[in-house]
Amino acid sequence: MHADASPGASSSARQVIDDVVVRFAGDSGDGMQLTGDQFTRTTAVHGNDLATFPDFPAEIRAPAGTLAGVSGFQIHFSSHDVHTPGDEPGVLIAMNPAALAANLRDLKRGGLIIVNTDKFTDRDFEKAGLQGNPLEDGSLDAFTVVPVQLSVLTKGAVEGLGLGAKETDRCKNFFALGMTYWLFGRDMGQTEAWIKSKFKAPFDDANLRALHAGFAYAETVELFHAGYEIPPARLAPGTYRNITGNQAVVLGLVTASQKSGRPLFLGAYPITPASDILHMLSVYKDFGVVTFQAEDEIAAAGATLGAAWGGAIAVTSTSGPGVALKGEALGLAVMTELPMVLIDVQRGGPSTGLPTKTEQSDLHIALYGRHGDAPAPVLAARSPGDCFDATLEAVRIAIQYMTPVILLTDGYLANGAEPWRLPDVDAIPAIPVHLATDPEGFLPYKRDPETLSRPWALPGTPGLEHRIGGLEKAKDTGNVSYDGVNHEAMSRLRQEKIERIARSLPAAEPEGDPDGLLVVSWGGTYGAVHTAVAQARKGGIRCAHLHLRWLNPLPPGLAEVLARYGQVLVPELNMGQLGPLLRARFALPIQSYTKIQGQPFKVSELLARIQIQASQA
Amino acid sequence: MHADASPGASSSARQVIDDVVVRFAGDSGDGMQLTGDQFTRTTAVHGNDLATFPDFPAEIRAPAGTLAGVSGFQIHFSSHDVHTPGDEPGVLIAMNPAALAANLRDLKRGGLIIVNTDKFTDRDFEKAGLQGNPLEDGSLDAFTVVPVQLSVLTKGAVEGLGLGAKETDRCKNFFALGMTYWLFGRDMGQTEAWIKSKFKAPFDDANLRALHAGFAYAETVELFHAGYEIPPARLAPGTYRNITGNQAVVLGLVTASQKSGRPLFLGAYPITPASDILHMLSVYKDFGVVTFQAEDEIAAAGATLGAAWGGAIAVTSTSGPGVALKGEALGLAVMTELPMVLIDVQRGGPSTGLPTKTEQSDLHIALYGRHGDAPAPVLAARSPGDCFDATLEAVRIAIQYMTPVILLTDGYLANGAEPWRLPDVDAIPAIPVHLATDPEGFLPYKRDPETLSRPWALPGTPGLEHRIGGLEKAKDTGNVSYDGVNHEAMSRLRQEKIERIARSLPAAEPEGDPDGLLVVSWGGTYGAVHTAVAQARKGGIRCAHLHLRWLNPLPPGLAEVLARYGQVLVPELNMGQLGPLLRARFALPIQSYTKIQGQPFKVSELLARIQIQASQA
Amino acid sequence: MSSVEDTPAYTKKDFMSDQTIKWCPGCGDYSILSQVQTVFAELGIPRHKFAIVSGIGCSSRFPYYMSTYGFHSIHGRAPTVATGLKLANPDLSVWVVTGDGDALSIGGNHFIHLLRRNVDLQVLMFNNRIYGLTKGQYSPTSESGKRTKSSPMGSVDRPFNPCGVALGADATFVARTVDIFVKEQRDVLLAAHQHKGSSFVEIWQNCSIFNDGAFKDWTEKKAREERILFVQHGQPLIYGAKDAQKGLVLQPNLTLKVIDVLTPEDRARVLVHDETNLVMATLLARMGDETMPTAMGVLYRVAHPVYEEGVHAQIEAARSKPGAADLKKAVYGGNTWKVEG
Amino acid sequence: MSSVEDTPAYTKKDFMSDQTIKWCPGCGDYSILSQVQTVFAELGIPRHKFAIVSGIGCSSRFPYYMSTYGFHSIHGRAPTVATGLKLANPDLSVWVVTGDGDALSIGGNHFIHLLRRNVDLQVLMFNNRIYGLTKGQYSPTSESGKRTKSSPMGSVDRPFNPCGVALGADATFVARTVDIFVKEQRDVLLAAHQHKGSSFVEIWQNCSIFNDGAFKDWTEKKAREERILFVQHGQPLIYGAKDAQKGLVLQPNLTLKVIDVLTPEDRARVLVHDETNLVMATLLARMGDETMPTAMGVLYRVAHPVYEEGVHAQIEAARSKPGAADLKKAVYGGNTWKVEG
Ligand SMILES: Cc1ncc(C[n+]2csc(CCOP(=O)(O)OP(=O)(O)O)c2C)c(N)n1
Ligand SMILES: Cc1ncc(C[n+]2csc(CCOP(=O)(O)OP(=O)(O)O)c2C)c(N)n1
Ligand code: SF4
Ligand code: SF4
Ligand SMILES: [Mg+2]
Ligand SMILES: [Mg+2]
Repeated sequence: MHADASPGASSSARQVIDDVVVRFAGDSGDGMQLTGDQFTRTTAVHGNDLATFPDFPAEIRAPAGTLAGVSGFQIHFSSHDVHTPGDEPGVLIAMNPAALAANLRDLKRGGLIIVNTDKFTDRDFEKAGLQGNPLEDGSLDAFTVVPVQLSVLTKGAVEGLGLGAKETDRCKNFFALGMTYWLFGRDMGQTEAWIKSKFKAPFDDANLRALHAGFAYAETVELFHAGYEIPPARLAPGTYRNITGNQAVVLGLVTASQKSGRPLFLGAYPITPASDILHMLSVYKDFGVVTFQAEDEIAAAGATLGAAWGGAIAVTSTSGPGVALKGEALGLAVMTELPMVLIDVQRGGPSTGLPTKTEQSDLHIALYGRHGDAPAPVLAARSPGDCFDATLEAVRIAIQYMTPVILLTDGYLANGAEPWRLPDVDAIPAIPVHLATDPEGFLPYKRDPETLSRPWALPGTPGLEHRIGGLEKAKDTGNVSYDGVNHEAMSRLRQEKIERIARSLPAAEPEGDPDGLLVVSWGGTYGAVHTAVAQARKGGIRCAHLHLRWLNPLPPGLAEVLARYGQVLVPELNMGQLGPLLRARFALPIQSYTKIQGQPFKVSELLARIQIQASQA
Repeated sequence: MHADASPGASSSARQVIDDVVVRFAGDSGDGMQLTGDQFTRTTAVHGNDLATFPDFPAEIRAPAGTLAGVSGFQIHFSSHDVHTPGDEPGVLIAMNPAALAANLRDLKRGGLIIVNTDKFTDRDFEKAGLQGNPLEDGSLDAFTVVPVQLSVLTKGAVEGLGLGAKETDRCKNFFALGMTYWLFGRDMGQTEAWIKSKFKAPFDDANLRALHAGFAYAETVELFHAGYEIPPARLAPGTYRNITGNQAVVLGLVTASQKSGRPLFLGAYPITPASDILHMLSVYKDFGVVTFQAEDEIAAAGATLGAAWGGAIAVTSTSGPGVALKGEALGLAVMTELPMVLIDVQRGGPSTGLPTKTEQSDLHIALYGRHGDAPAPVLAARSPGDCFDATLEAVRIAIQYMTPVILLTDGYLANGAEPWRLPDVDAIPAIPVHLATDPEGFLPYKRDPETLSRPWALPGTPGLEHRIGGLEKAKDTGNVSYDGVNHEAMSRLRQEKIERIARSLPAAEPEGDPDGLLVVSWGGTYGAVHTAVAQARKGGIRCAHLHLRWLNPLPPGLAEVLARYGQVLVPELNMGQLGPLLRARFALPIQSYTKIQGQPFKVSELLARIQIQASQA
Repeated sequence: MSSVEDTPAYTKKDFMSDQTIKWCPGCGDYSILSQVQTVFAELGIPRHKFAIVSGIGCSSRFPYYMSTYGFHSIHGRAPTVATGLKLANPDLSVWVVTGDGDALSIGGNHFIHLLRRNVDLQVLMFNNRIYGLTKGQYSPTSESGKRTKSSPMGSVDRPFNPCGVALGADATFVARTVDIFVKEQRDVLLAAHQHKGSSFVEIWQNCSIFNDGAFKDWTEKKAREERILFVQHGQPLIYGAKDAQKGLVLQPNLTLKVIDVLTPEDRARVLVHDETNLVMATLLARMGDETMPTAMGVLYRVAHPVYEEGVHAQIEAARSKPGAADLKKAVYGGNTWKVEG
Repeated sequence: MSSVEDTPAYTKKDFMSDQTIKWCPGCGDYSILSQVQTVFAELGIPRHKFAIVSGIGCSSRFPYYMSTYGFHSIHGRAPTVATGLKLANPDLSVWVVTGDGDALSIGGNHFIHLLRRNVDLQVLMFNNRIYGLTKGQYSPTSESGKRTKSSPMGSVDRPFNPCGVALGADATFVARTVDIFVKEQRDVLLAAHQHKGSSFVEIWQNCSIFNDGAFKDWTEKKAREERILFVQHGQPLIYGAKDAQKGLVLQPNLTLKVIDVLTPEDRARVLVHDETNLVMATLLARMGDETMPTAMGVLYRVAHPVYEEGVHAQIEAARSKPGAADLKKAVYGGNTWKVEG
């Protein structure tokens, strides 16, 4: 059952439901991300499974009250497994008419809308581009609307603390948060502690008062027909934290450095939505982490390669146009066979595109965005928490195979959060590093017979002096060679080395039915596809889900798996990039299902597509 | 019959043969490119069909006498059609031991070798990395060797002109050329005129004397067992010139500018082998051509886009790593829908790779080297002369569809030459340009219903003031739009626009048998594949050849053509780029045949592969 | 350029576009926009002859708010697009709008090459000493030790002096002004426009969100007199309140010193601004430590050939040769032969 | 750095690699190579602690010919690779070898940012005023009007003054020398090595194939005395033959003038070189028209914090805090909760 806010129960009796989607929406200045974050933490501590999806404008502060300025934060929480931030919010907290107008079309019919009526003036309607008051024109008839004089009530709550008018009004998001806590019967301790730690007097007090006043108001005036109770989910036992994809990447990098015993170097130039990796990593200096804010993405990549040569776990992170600038350095990394990791937090393209929106449209450039034949491994993370594991894996492969590795995440994973069961840090296996030290028989391009990787020989090592560069290398010696036959041999060796990575990858293993329709996903769409396939199977459709972590090389056994199913569907948040690739590799009639709206798939969209596909079988 | 220099005929009786491959090889300082060029011109005037292939080292002047310093020039000429520079030279002129050693493995068994014995000293053998004198150790037994004291003889010829020792020795390539002219019974008038126009006294005289002395020496001392006669080919009637691919590109650009009435702008940064486009175009200032030598490839691309906005036929040319640097600007051109052409003269990759060698390995980056979904048309020229037509076509499509276009040539086409039947310049159709001028109803992103292209509205036009940029555009207005649904609509429009180009392309039309094996080629391998298929058919194999000019979009009817053949083979000078693409598109079991040795395909290699393939049918 | 008669009498409003402005409240970009609109209305150039090219950044949103031609291009690359445009159509009045990150971080190379070439256009660099659009990382003009999201312990980088970089790159016009200095900014914009060649204008700009008050020690009413020296060609380098004037004198060790200007003798010792002297400009550009005022106005201005004029002069020279631009001749080349049918 | 005892006594030969040198006969690169090999042997640094990073160009082939660690990277990007390397291992002696095209054309931005940051390494820029490797196009240091393959009517670009660009970018060490000036080059290389921070050395280098004799008006035996001024900190700016000495004096209009130095009074008027003064360095860097000599030697040298030291100091400070580098704490973060089995 979903939170449809059907009238009935009194405020004292809580209705038990198992799944809710709440969206907070307001101006960029209204603190919606912060409010959402607090609600998320409290929900996590309550023991629900959850997923979140922040959605904010490209402008720093778009004009107040306009559609362009609306910032949103969606949370899906449940007493069962959650894999997506939810298709349609059942509850919308709208801080002004623009927030209402921008989000209404997503709202579930019958859903609950809390609006701040203090912002429902003619001037506000005009700014939001509305003809009249939506509260009065019948356009909200399909919903349950709870009008609240948020500003006035907040003012009352914080009166006497000596706050100015602006400062007072800034507290209203806590009033709204308090109301929402009441609605879901939540303990406010976590947020109280956070406010105390975060704000100085008198703002700590003011925010606490607003929070409590909101909670009390909801209870006292019987604002809602019902309060809800979403019992904790049966998560696997363990210690949990909430984590976003960017956080998980950062922790993965720090862990990789510790587990390999090599210092971590990040070369980056700020760009949305990858910047937070640079920000968050720069606080881990106590781990010996060097973060280098370069003059541009080319310099970031060049410095990263230099650091790799120098023996660091060398990483560069970027998004969008930044990716286009790193191709030349990656090509040099391919030729010099040095280990580095490029983390591409994909965003809406092409060109500057939609900087704050999510997309999966960089698979092509990751695979093919270098001149000449320059093969490099590519993998993608599937959920915020999985970014941790994927990062560790990327570093491990880079070092083991002496190659640049491209790790794809996306805006949705980067900023979205989910509860993450903490790994046993001590149990994470070491990342073996074999530095060349013995001059006896040393050749810079002599290969390990198993992995075909060349030795990692750091400048500063006595007796291993050698020269590398971007010109074609002679086999073994690594000297410059213009010989055509050698070029062919080296090209095929570079290719073969990347293909050999597949040997250590787990075989492709679909979940679900052994025949029927196979839905193949990669990257951040994992959760939505997983959920849609599960629902489809419940609904009697024979189907299965195969999620690809590795895009290059593809996992072993994939050919057999794909051939086993009557139909293969590849949903992607792009114009179709993996689908054609699989067709190219396996010459099977694989179908693509694509969406490019800067938003993740909805489970319902996928389900509908699966149903259509299955009916055509 | 080929020029196997079988003994027999006296010097006065010329043996008539129909096909010869000659290679001149010497030190970078020996003037081999110049010698080859002169021989080519004379051969062309004689009326043979021909193709040439220069092959020079990456160093400006590698150490004299070493293998690294060998510069070669190959010419294939014939009394019938010629489509490749030839597999195996039948005649080698080797100016020193290194030139002999470097080229011997390519030589046809039984072929003729002219060597400069003055350079066959122990020191020369050492520099060339030889153990002893190849003239004496039996390693040349399979060939007819003609030893000549080139330096001594040249010295004798130019004595008394007051030249220094170094200057004297520099004339020896003309002595060698004179001998070669005698060998093939050629008129030296063309070269004599050229020497007179090019050199000042006393060097004109010296070179003329060397030339004549070489000719006379060959005749007088009965140097060769036979002189040869290769009768003119039956070329289509018309006026011909010799042309290299880079020359043809340049003339195509000048012509496109004249035919469109728009000024030509080339933004470029020097890089081998594309630099000559910049060089050669910079002399056409009288056509109003602006060549801009930018500070790097990014600036070249940016300036090109700016010039496109300003109304120029805007072109940027590059190779290798330069291509990797242009992706971001191309992405912006895709988003702003401005017409520009990127000419990529492909060279051996990845990274710095093999700068002076040829390859077809940039198809991937041309198609997919931009972040996000950024479709752009891609076409490739198939022969030096065809670079002219391909260039005109690239410009035409760029303007008609308001899109960046990528034209692929390669090092082989760029520097190789062939006789080119001159087009009737007046009859070349105009390139229609429709500049927006009417403010009434003007919208920067309103599309032509047929081509889906937006108007070209130049700054400076009264009343059309508007803003463009890299953020996603709203339909019609071109205003910035963050709307997801609009993004999807625009992404699909951009894709659809490129696909519509196919409407105006000729349908895929194989040459040869209607079933059996289809060999599909693209770009500079045209000639070799054409020849190999023709030979295979003569040899009784059922097969056909389909050459693709357009790689994106693919030509209409391709699906049907591919499906019609039992087997499809795609030979490429890369690790396999078009082959997989066709599999991806058509889900057919298409096979790749790849070579990555910095050299074109030999006809014999292709023929052998076709035979194997056919035997498996 | 078209004749004066063609040019309508504009007001500032004619240069306002219909797009909602999306800068933060209090952003210094607003006042620069207002000045530019005002100045454009005065230049006597028809609106359709203006082209504004920007890179990426808050500042680079500028073209959207001007009712002229505008190109919001790629981060750091505006100088390249502008160069191509100006080469294609020298008749346009081209203005590059950029930020400290856009021009000096990713775009540093194009910036110095533009100035070196001396393409006739204006570069307005909004220097807020921060990356605004990406939410507050330090920029190449941020002071050392600055704590930002990407430099939690303070940045280790030394900042560029933008005018110093421009002078090093042989700029022919270098000026500095401030977002809120209405009159002085106007003068500088007019002078930049008049200069033939690349005019570089550094405009101090307050980022009210991520670097609020970065310039307030100079720009607050009181501080202005004490810490700002408005330079003028041929005028002595004097600043300060009427009753407490100070002047700059050159010391034998080639450094500047501040003196109180009390007597005519004092006045006579004060250096006189020579905007054509590179050393003078270097001295002025680099003042700014605690003891010295900051120089505002046109620091450097010299005449040099203009790039696109040189390019087009060669074209004209080539065109005027007999037999020029004969397409048939070009295509046929020097060596042809006939094959008879 | 390792202690002196560890360091073997080297000769020049110890720094020669086994690779065949592929520069043209007569190329100035040979003599620079020879000098660098000689100087490296004297520095007391073990061979394996040297790393040479280059871009692309004839000059950038340099690392192959040195028996140290070497990285022949990408065109223009050597400063970035070197910065990453030095940050990863500050213990290395890092040398960037680059050309006028590599450093100042495509690599201009990294070049100025390297100097700004003041990473402790040496940049040797071989300035042959041409693109050698790509066979002779004009470079950003070619004189205006230069006719090359890409500028058949003469180039329209104005050249950079490399030392001027470096000074504009706040370089802390700027020097100039010539390929064939054996002793002076050696002194400059040693000084560059000793300087803590980024040392920029412009080395005039003859390209015997594409720009032969570009510097011969200065470097030919006779011209040297007349047209070259070797500067030395604390010494008067005097040059010329013993019997015809000339000196530089500063004029009131902030320009330099050449005077004959005949008397002690003349001598007293001559400017004394102060390598810590930016204005002095600017004056010296930019001399070179017909009437003035060209300055050689260390034009500028000032002490400034070194980038990688600042970076690692922050790391050390962070490490020394109690509870530092606790991986479990980092991974767990502040807000965790338990789910019981
Ligand atoms: C290639 C590329 N790299 C990075 C970015 C992200 N980015 C956008 S603006 C900006 C910096 C803006 O700083 P500045 O130029 O000072 O402009 P401001 O916002 O301060 O006005 C960055 C890093 C981008 N858009 N493109
Ligand atoms: C990205 C890229 N662009 C262009 C080139 C071609 N290229 C190689 S070296 C060079 C210029 C070299 O000039 P310079 O740095 O002065 O070195 P020199 O050869 O004169 O020593 C160019 C343009 C390249 N290798 N890579
Ligand atoms: S972030 Fe700063 S620079 Fe950007 S719009 Fe806001 S105040 Fe202006
Ligand atoms: S081309 Fe010039 S710089 Fe290059 S190796 Fe030859 S002489 Fe030296
Ligand atoms: Mg800024
Ligand atoms: Mg050079």
